[in-house]
Amino acid sequence: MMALLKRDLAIATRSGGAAMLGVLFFLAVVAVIPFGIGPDLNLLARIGPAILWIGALLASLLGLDRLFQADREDGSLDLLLMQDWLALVATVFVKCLAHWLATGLPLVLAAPLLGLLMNMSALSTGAVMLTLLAGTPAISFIGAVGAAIAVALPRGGLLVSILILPLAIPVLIFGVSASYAAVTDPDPFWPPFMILSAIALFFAALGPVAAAAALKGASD
Amino acid sequence: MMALLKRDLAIATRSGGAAMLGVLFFLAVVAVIPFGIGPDLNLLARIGPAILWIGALLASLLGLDRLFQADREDGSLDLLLMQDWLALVATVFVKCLAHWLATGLPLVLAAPLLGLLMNMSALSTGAVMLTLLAGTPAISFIGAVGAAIAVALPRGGLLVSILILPLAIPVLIFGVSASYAAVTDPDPFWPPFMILSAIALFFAALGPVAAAAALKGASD
Amino acid sequence: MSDTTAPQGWFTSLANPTRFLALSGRVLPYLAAASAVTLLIGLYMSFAAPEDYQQGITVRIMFIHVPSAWLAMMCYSVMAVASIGTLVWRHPLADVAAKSALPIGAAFTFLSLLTGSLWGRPMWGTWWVWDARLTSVFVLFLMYLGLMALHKAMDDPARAARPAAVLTLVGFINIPIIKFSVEWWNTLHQPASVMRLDGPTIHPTLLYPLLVMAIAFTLIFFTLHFMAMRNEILRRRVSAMRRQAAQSIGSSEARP
Amino acid sequence: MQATATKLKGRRGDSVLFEDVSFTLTRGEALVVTGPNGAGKSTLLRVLAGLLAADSGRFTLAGDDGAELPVAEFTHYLGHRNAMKRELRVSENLAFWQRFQAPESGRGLSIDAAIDAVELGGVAHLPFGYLSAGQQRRIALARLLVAHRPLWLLDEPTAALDKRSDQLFADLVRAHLAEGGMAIAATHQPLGLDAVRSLELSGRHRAASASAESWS
Amino acid sequence: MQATATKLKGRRGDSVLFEDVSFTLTRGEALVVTGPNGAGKSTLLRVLAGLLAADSGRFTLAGDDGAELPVAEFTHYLGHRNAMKRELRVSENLAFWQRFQAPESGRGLSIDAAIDAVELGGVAHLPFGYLSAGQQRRIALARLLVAHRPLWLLDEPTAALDKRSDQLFADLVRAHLAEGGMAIAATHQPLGLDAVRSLELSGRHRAASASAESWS
Ligand code: HEM
Ligand SMILES: Nc1ncnc2c1ncn2[C@@H]1O[C@H](COP(=O)(O)OP(=O)(O)OP(=O)(O)O)[C@@H](O)[C@H]1O
Ligand SMILES: Nc1ncnc2c1ncn2[C@@H]1O[C@H](COP(=O)(O)OP(=O)(O)OP(=O)(O)O)[C@@H](O)[C@H]1O
Ligand SMILES: [Mg+2]
Ligand SMILES: [Mg+2]
Repeated sequence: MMALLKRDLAIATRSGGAAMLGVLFFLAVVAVIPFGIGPDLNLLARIGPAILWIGALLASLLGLDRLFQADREDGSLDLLLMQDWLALVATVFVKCLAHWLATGLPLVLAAPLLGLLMNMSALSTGAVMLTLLAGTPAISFIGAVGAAIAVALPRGGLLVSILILPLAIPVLIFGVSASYAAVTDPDPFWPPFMILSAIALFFAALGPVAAAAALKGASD
Repeated sequence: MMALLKRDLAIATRSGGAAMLGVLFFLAVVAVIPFGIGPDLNLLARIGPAILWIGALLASLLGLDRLFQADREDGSLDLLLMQDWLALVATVFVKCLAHWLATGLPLVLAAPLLGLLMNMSALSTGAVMLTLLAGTPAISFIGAVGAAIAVALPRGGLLVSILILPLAIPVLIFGVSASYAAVTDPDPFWPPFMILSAIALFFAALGPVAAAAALKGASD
Repeated sequence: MSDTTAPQGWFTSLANPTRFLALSGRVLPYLAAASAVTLLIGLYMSFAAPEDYQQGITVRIMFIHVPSAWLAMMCYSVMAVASIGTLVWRHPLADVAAKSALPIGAAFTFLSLLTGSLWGRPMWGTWWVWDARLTSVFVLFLMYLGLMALHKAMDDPARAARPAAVLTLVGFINIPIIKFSVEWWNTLHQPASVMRLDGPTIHPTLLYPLLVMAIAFTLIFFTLHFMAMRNEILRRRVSAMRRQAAQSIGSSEARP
Repeated sequence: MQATATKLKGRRGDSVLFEDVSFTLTRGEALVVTGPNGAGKSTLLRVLAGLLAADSGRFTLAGDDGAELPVAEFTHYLGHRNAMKRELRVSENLAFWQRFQAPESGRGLSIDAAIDAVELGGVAHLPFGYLSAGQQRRIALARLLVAHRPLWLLDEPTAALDKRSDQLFADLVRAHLAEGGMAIAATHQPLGLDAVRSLELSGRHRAASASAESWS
Repeated sequence: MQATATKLKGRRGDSVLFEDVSFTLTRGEALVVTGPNGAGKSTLLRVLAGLLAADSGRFTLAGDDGAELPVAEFTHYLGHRNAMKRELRVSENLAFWQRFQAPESGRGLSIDAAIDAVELGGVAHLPFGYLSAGQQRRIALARLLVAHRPLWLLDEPTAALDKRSDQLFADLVRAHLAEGGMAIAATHQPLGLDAVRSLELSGRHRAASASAESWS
């Protein structure tokens, strides 16, 4: 399994930076919002966490469809599927992990910079980083289900996003509300953050199983 | 050339309807936003144009990498390249056109519905539609350059987006600012819109030539 | 590598496509007639009903809005049951049922969104708000369309069946959210006034036409669903026969 | 060790490609599957590998002590595609599959030895995408050597190979059989093996007729 | 009509694959390129098709009146891959290439006739992706028939074909030559053609040495 993680990371870094793309898109999203809002710094600071979260969610969608498709096209997927059930689930889990390390983690690391652009306070930025750290893995894990369903489709990109966006809504809701709770006083930060973490754990357990089932079913 | 247009459109509609997927994706993105921002209708109306533009940009990006890569993988690209220079440029132009007809145009047509959901005024919606109509072709044409450069790279998908995002950002910015200028009073609508149109025309002329050159160079 | 022969039994024989075609062919005319008659009665009663003292004539939108909202949810439930059939019994008819219910459900959902929106304009002063009920119905609509896109994207119906069933079941969580959103969250939308444990709180002059319309919509749903299932079965048969014919020509001519 | 297929039936869409395919293979034996284009050779191999569900029938692998073994873990499948990443070096590709497919059992050649065995010494550090069609196929064959598995399922293994490599391939399979392995290959070309069993698929397909069969 | 290669030199990375490749082909003649894996056969064909630039040397096509013709427009190239869309029907695929590759010249078979010529009558309305590997290759051959072009460049044309189809292929090429066409094929298997010229690439590569050569 470590071998798989190493291979996927090597491919991601070798051929043109998945990480960089996510961050760039993230930047682009965050950069155009001020055009809509106008230069009202207070408002920007207020909606900052929400924008960061939406940007991160959308940025994670890029390239998600290739998660299994690349392996299918060169025939690797067949060999990955020739494993018993538990090993297959573990394989999917590791692939999700590699995907998150290559695309999700850079988003988390880029968040402070964007927080600066949005005029957010240090506390608020920290809260967003923490929630992104807990929430983006969940997106990778749900994404795996969509990617597995669409593995056979040549133009899966959009379909994957459509299928998983509704499922990602709870992650978004609790991620944003935890970020807000950290800065607005009466609301406590931990309850929504715990729920977010619980959702992430839930998807980390469920996603690989569902994706493995879908992959088994799609083999032809 | 008509044959090529017909073929590309047939593929787009046949395999899971790229058009319908684009619109659906657009809907999904818009549906997700209120979960992040909160259901504040005024705020939604204010950031509406920006969201619509971001959604349209993302919808065009997802799947753009396949513009030439699908042809390369099945060997069609070799045959398309066996033409003289002018015919090749025309071929690329037609492929961009087919891409825009299949993915960009439906987005423009869906914009009013989404404007309604975002509580945007009729004027604002109309402005977004007009700017999208001028701006989305530009994205297809720039995209072609990125897609051509990345055609030889196995994981071109992400790279395409990285290459074209910086080029697409001016389109995004002028599109969004023209949309806002239409509704906020002191700012005039036409200057940014004219710049947007000029960018679109420029890319329509330059894109196919650059993409054809890149394709010739990448052949191996 | 396991034995995947379908369990033989009364259930299997009942759900046999050929038998289904025969049976539904006999039932359909009656069903269609019944839906037409109920719909006419319902429409008559709706227009005969008195205007609401608060809402005026717009209250009549209710007679379309509420039944279509109910049907939108019921249709998804039918699909969820059919999906269990696909996953557990692997019966082809279950997949046919789920797939052919999709566009009908999407249509009812759209109707309920549309009428709700038309009603919201005079009542709330806006076409659309992002409250919990409206948003969850919108998500339902998106899920219908997403599933339709999934079916359309897979050229082979057999390959779409299982992923679509998994997805349908995952999305079923949305149905209780729609139903109870008005109680769990503070929304603009009406709380339930008909389907409540303590009995309906709505005035009978409005209640009876509503119920008749609901019955009419249900009958219409089943009529359409049966027709769509028959079409889907026939469509699959035609494509099967064409492919079959092609392959036999291809291989027999090539190898005398 | 013994591989047994009992009354396998395979279907694509609505046509039954083969029915009643039964055979038994023991250590040192090879089976060659032949038949015209579209007969269902590739489909049969995928069914044997467990990548497609058989419509009915079973394929099992039994150890020397008679205990049933999981097919997927004792089988190498080599399909039309090579299962190698174009952007990784040849050695990285092979190292990955070695670690992935044979985590602990020490058997199997080292990467360099396997590359030498397919007579491509020197390409180890090239990205896989730089190799010619035949060289790529030979590296794909080298994968079977780096991790030892007793049963080889080979789909047109010699496609794109030159004559010398055909010979090389035959030698590799012979060595594998001599060591007590088994092989099942689908092919249109004589593989240069002697004393192999053969299975011919006719290419005449039957429509799946019984109604329940039709769209499951 | 005459095809002439003069002192072609082809390079991949830093090794020179072939040098001084010269030949002349006239109507009715065929050339078979052979050589071990990695010798540069595919590279040579791509150079001839104009898909890769030759390092030096020229390949030209002259009409019957001696005027030079654009190679790309008078040549069919059939590579390893089939240039067909999996999601389109066989007939749509062929119709597209017919319109694209032979816009006005009336020559070339109709779609149905071409499909019949490769003995796959009846598959016209199936999506291309449904066909087996060999059937797909035969449809790719049918493309050469729907639009008439005098020179055929074929890279391992019989890969994945069964024996009967090999024969069929030989007949098609023979008919093309008899009509005054020309063909250049790279292959490992005997093509069943008689009286063809042949060109053997040795597979011994020279490092590109002169400094100017190294990174141009
Ligand atoms: C697009 C906007 C709307 C949507 C998506 C929507 C959705 C729904 C749904 C799903 C139900 C069924 C609830 C259940 O069975 O518990 C329902 C019922 C109902 N809706 Fe709407 N609605 C919308 C707008 C409106 C408006 C504007 C009104 C009137 C002010 C309204 C009045 C009602 C009433 C009276 C019921 C019946 C509640 C009951 O008796 O259970 N709706 N709506
Ligand atoms: N993914 C698929 N979906 C539907 N039908 C398929 C699929 N793949 C193959 N078929 C059909 O199944 C039949 C057998 O295909 P298969 O690939 O097993 O043949 P084969 O014996 O390997 O032929 P070849 O020698 O050409 O490789 C063919 O008629 C083909 O049309
Ligand atoms: N895209 C490429 N980039 C760099 N080098 C390449 C590329 N393609 C092929 N080569 C190298 O060029 C040489 C010749 O390859 P080519 O594909 O022409 O051989 P071939 O004679 O067709 O062999 P085969 O019989 O295996 O198809 C090989 O050594 C290969 O490593
Ligand atoms: Mg095959
Ligand atoms: Mg070659």
